Amino acid sequence: MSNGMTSDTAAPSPAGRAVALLRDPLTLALVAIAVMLGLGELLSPGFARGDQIVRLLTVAALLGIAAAGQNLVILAGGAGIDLSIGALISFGAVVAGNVMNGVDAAILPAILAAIAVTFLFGCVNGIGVTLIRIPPIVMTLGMMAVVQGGLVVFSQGIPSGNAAPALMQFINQPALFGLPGVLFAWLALCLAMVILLKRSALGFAIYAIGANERAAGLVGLPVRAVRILVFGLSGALAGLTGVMVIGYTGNSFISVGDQYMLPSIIAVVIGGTSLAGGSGGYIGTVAGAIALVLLQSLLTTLHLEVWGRQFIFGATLLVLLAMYGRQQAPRV
Amino acid sequence: DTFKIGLSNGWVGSEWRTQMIEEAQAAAAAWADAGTTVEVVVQSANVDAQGQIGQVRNFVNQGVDAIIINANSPTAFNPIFAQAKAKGILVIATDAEVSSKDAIYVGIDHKEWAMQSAKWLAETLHGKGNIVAINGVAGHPANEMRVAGYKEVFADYPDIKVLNEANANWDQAQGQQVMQNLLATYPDLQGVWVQDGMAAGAWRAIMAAGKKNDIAATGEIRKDFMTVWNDEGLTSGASVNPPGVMASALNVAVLKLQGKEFKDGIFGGTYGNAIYLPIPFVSNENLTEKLAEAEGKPGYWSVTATLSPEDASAFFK
Amino acid sequence: MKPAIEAQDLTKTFGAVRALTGGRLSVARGEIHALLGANGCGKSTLSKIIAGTHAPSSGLLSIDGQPVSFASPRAAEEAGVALFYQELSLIPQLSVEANIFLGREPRTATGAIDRKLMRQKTLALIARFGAAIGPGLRPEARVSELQPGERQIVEILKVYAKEPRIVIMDEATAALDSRQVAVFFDFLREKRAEGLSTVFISHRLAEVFALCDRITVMRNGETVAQMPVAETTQEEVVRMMVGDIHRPQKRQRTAPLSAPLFELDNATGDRFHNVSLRLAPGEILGLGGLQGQGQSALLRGLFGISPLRGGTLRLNGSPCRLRRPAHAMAQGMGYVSGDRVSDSVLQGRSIYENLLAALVMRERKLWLSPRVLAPRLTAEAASLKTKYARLSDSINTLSGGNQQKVFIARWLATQPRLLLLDDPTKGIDLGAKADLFALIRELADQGVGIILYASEEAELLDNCDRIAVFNGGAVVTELSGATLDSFHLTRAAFGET
Amino acid sequence: MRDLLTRERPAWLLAAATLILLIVINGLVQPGFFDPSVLQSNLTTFLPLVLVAIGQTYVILGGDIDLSVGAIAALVNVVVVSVMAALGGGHGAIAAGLLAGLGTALLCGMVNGILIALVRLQPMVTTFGTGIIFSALALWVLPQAGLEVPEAYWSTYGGHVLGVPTVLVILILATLFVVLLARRPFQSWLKAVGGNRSGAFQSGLALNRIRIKAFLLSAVFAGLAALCLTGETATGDPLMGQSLGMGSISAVALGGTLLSGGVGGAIGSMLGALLLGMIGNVIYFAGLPYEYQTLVQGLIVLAALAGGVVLARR
Ligand SMILES: Nc1ncnc2c1ncn2[C@@H]1O[C@H](COP(=O)(O)OP(=O)(O)OP(=O)(O)O)[C@@H](O)[C@H]1O
Ligand SMILES: Nc1ncnc2c1ncn2[C@@H]1O[C@H](COP(=O)(O)OP(=O)(O)OP(=O)(O)O)[C@@H](O)[C@H]1O
Ligand SMILES: [Mg+2]
Ligand SMILES: [Mg+2]
Repeated sequence: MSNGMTSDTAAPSPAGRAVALLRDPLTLALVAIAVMLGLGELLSPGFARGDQIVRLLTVAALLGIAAAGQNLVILAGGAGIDLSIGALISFGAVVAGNVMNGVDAAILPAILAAIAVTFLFGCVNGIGVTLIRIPPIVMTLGMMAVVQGGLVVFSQGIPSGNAAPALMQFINQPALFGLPGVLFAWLALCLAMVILLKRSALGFAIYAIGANERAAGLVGLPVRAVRILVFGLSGALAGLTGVMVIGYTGNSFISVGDQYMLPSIIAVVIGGTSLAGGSGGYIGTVAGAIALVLLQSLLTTLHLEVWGRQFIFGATLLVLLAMYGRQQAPRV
Repeated sequence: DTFKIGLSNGWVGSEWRTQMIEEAQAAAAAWADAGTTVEVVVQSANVDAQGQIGQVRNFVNQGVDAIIINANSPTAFNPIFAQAKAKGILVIATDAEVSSKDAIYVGIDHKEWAMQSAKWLAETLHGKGNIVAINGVAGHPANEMRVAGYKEVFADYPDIKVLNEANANWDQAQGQQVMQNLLATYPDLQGVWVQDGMAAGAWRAIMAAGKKNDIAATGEIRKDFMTVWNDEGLTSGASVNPPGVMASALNVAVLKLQGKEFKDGIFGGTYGNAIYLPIPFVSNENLTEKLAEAEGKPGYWSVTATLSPEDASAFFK
Repeated sequence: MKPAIEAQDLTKTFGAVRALTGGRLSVARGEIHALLGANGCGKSTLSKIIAGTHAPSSGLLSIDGQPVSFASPRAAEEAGVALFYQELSLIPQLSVEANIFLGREPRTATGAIDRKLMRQKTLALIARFGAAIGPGLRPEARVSELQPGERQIVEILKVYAKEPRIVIMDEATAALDSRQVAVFFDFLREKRAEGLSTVFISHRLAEVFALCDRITVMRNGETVAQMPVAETTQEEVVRMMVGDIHRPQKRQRTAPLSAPLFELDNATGDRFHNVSLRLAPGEILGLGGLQGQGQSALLRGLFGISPLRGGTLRLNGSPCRLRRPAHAMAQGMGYVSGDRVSDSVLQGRSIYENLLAALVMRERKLWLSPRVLAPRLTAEAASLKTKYARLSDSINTLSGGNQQKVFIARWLATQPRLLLLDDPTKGIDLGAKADLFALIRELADQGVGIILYASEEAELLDNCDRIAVFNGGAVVTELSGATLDSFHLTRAAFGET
Repeated sequence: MRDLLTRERPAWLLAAATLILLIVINGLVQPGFFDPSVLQSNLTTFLPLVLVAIGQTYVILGGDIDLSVGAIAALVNVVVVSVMAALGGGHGAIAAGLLAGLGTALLCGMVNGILIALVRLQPMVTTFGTGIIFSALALWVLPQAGLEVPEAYWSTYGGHVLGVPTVLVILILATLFVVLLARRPFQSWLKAVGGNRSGAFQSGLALNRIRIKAFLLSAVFAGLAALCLTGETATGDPLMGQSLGMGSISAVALGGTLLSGGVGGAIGSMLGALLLGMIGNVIYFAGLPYEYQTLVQGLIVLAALAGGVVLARR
């Protein structure tokens, strides 16, 4: 894709630090979130109410879990991107729905089954990208078609099965402090992602490979294995998202995951992870996911023509991108 | 006699479509009892209008006797249908109306479909209250006809206020999300007019907000939704767009291929080429009866209705 | 006569980094002018300002007496200025000829590229370098398929294809062998005779004194002196550049009589064949010869990057097969490449991470705690006198030389028993080089085995116990003791034994 | 042409070879495949993707990507149809409609190019964003499918020019354009910009102008595809062309162009687009049950890509 790098010259002076903070994607995303909440409350009172925010966070959690995998793939560079996430979410949802079929006791097996299958699909993506060297965008696009087709074959077009009551409760009903369980799960995932990326050897390898694949190989890092694993993890997280989605909607349908494909990329990018790989993190993606969901719901509640909503959505994306996602100028 | 009929479907995202194709295949097989072999070939994939034109071209090039299509666009097929007709191929659209004068439409009137449920909602609310509407894909013909339908009805009820209209693209999860947002912004809501494919999601949001007894909303004709509807005692009503429309179209097609002539003046609709099928309605009154019909069927099963060959022959001379 | 280049107090800041604080340069018409200084003193930055690639933060620049402010490299080119880029400006995917004429393609009447003319012109340019150019450098060859030395030559040809009046050669000889350097210098002298002005940047002082008319010395972003070559000495210049340095004495050492650490028999690989070598602990073995005779390929083969195809390798007496770098690392090997941009730098990551890289697999750490690791890494970086502000700063804030120190320190942290050095001082200044070789000797004295390939002859002669000289992918002879001198090395390099 | 014959041969040839194989198979399974009318009808189906893939190639060669081509096609389609309808449908109206359509495409390409080259936004996300905006504008111009195109327009498109099928004429002209452009320095410059952006800048190339031109080309070809779609469907539809974005990227990759930029050419992309179309055909005529159609199509595309990459590496 692009070989541009965001320039992040460290600035030791306090003034420089203030500038750096203002340019920090996370800060920007948080500011954008605050602005949208304020705007929403102003335009349609009730928008920023506590329980509404909790519901928005629930929706954001689904996107955020899916985007975690996307985040890893993008960080690992090599033009990494996973377009099969949407289809894998659908697949995970259908598999989970079939396995649990409304029975609480079968939730764990359903999760395991969904994750295992999607992990394998993800690994196939990784193998295609590393061993056969198909560009990720094409490999995962092809995988998307294969998974969608496989889903039609697997379910004969009629995905049966539905969510177990406990799972639906986990997603939709308050569990602790008025927050549904899924938010705690997301929090746990955030912690896991941050630890993985900041402290673990795998995280180090992901950044190193994203920054310079060749150099990473020369210091002995298992480049291919890591890349395959990262695609596998992306698949598994998509499968997990699928389980959550079926808990959210109650039953699965073939296209249930489609709406997550491009938003998962956008959440990562407006969260400050460079599509060139090697720089960024998950906290920004969390903020990006929240900002995106917030924007969508803000637009829903505005009394506008459809085209107007779409127009504002696209324009806001570009503005968010322009605020910090600019690439380096050739001449400095 | 042996007839070869092509079935074209441009979207595989819902069970309703699958049921539609399966019922059509079953109807074709049933003709064997009457001594007529009906061979069907199916093309079903996620394609845009242009991709679906490709499907039709393949049928034309292959030389089928008739094409039955659930078209992705009302107008984009005019030239290719003209070509098909020129080659003596019978073209019948179903589920989504097409403007071509070279095709006929056998299916429900989507405007009427929307008007029925809108009327039900208005009357359930005694002609008074705040409502919101949740629609499918903006710009999609079926969606636009439905929107026109409910607008016309609500215009007759001055005390019914449509506070907002949103699109959730015929996706349950989006329907649920949109409903959540609308519930948050409009605390004083009495009614929701929502299309099928999203209504179950919207109802889930309504139930999660603890408002299932305060709000009346349109529903779905899927068995699993009707079960919830019944168990939770919801106030709902649903116009039925039966998946059997394609089977009905197929039965009409076979009769036509057998050489029968349509009666005069049976075509109507916006484009003057439509045979509208009756639109059943599910409400709290007949819900138990419909659930009984669904006994033994899987959860995704939709209330259906098919025009039998005997019923269909009423359209012919 | 107006000077060809007159730069007055040019400054340049990148964000908070002050790369250039007082760049002054005055180059007369028809002279070869050396621009010298330690790593990171601002030579490349000054050059890029003159060539329109960077916009100066302040200062004045005149070309041929005319004040100019170039908006782009194109504008500088139109004023007759061309720059040889230290990191090269070639497009790997394009052919040699397309690169040389990029943006200035000869056209036919219809506006299409005149391929015939372009081919002719390219062949004429290549002919100028004649015998020094290998057969791989054909007009239609892709640059990505060329050897580093060949690429450097293409960049040189590209500069002259612009028919410039003023050229700046930013370390143009870094990857050239002695024969290529000789041809290149003849060429530069010829151009001088034609009235061309050349700015010559190099870390090889001998070259400078052999070639240049005047010298400008920079230090910490500032120009500190300018004088004719005839009026100064190498020692004086070095002192102006980096202050007093400790010049390494020639290594005096008798090979220890312990069991060999490393035994290689009949190794065959991508670009070498039947290579047999021995190395005892504490020994420094040099790989000599002209550029591109298989030395680097052998090192890459030994480290498992492009594994050996035949032959046997024994480490400490036990045979091993190294199929990838991780295997070699498990045997206590380390590998430092001279090509830092493509082989070493983790772009945009911190200095800390860049230092840490090799340790992760060497010690098979799953959990990386900065509190434990940072002090270790800081110590390694300090042993090479690496200059940086904070470990958390991006590696991109360091100059090339300091970056290279980081990449060497990265391997020192793994405490290797056998260190493979592939032209490790490419682009490193004299001070750093001295530090580095002092350290290498120290390691050797501690019993580490070292195999060193260096494109600069003196580096090998000063530091190695033995030198295996390569020609055409095979070892022609091994020099040691009395034969370890420039005469024998040069003779062997050309295949005579 | 020499470029094509030397280095790009493997990937390029594979697309061609696979295409020939599919044509042979199709000829076997589909009676009458080689009838001129059937060929013309197939070409009509494939042509829009072929055109979009040509434009996409230039953007990708330059190291960028354009996801907005589908939305551009939709917007051009509704603008063309609306203008023709508003002006009454005569020959003047047709000409005005075509001009308005191409003007719209140029504007869209300009917006993309400026945002990406001058404002320096990330191309993939930017064109996704502008794509949403172009779709919104298409919905604004024509909220739902409808309006008719003058018969002269679509019957010409579906018919013949000087005895040659119009679609074939368009294909030949497009090929001619591609071949001529490949001989000019512009294509080398694009490859340089995509292969090593800072090197290209240091070599004195005007990066911004070159990248913007690539986006203009991409948009114009999307616009031409829209004109074909308009001829094929004789109507306006704001939801048209949604599959063109991803389809064109697949076609470019199948045709042997590196998605990272710098290597490749538009002839390969044209073959790739034809290949994608033929795969759909063969699957249908091979009589596969419909449940398997999507799956098998995906598998064949993946296999073709994998094969192309493996061959190209030799
Ligand atoms: N793009 C940049 N961003 C930030 N700092 C830079 C940049 N380019 C150069 N620098 C810094 O500017 C200073 C001067 O660098 P420059 O490349 O001019 O040194 P040099 O004299 O050419 O060194 P060398 O001999 O290693 O090539 C260094 O400290 C370097 O880190
Ligand atoms: N692609 C090739 N095919 C065949 N012979 C080659 C090729 N590239 C180089 N050679 C030849 O092989 C011999 C060894 O060269 P090689 O470049 O491997 O040495 P090196 O020092 O290992 O390389 P480098 O300088 O790239 O690090 C040379 O005579 C060279 O001309
Ligand atoms: Mg330099
Ligand atoms: Mg070498």
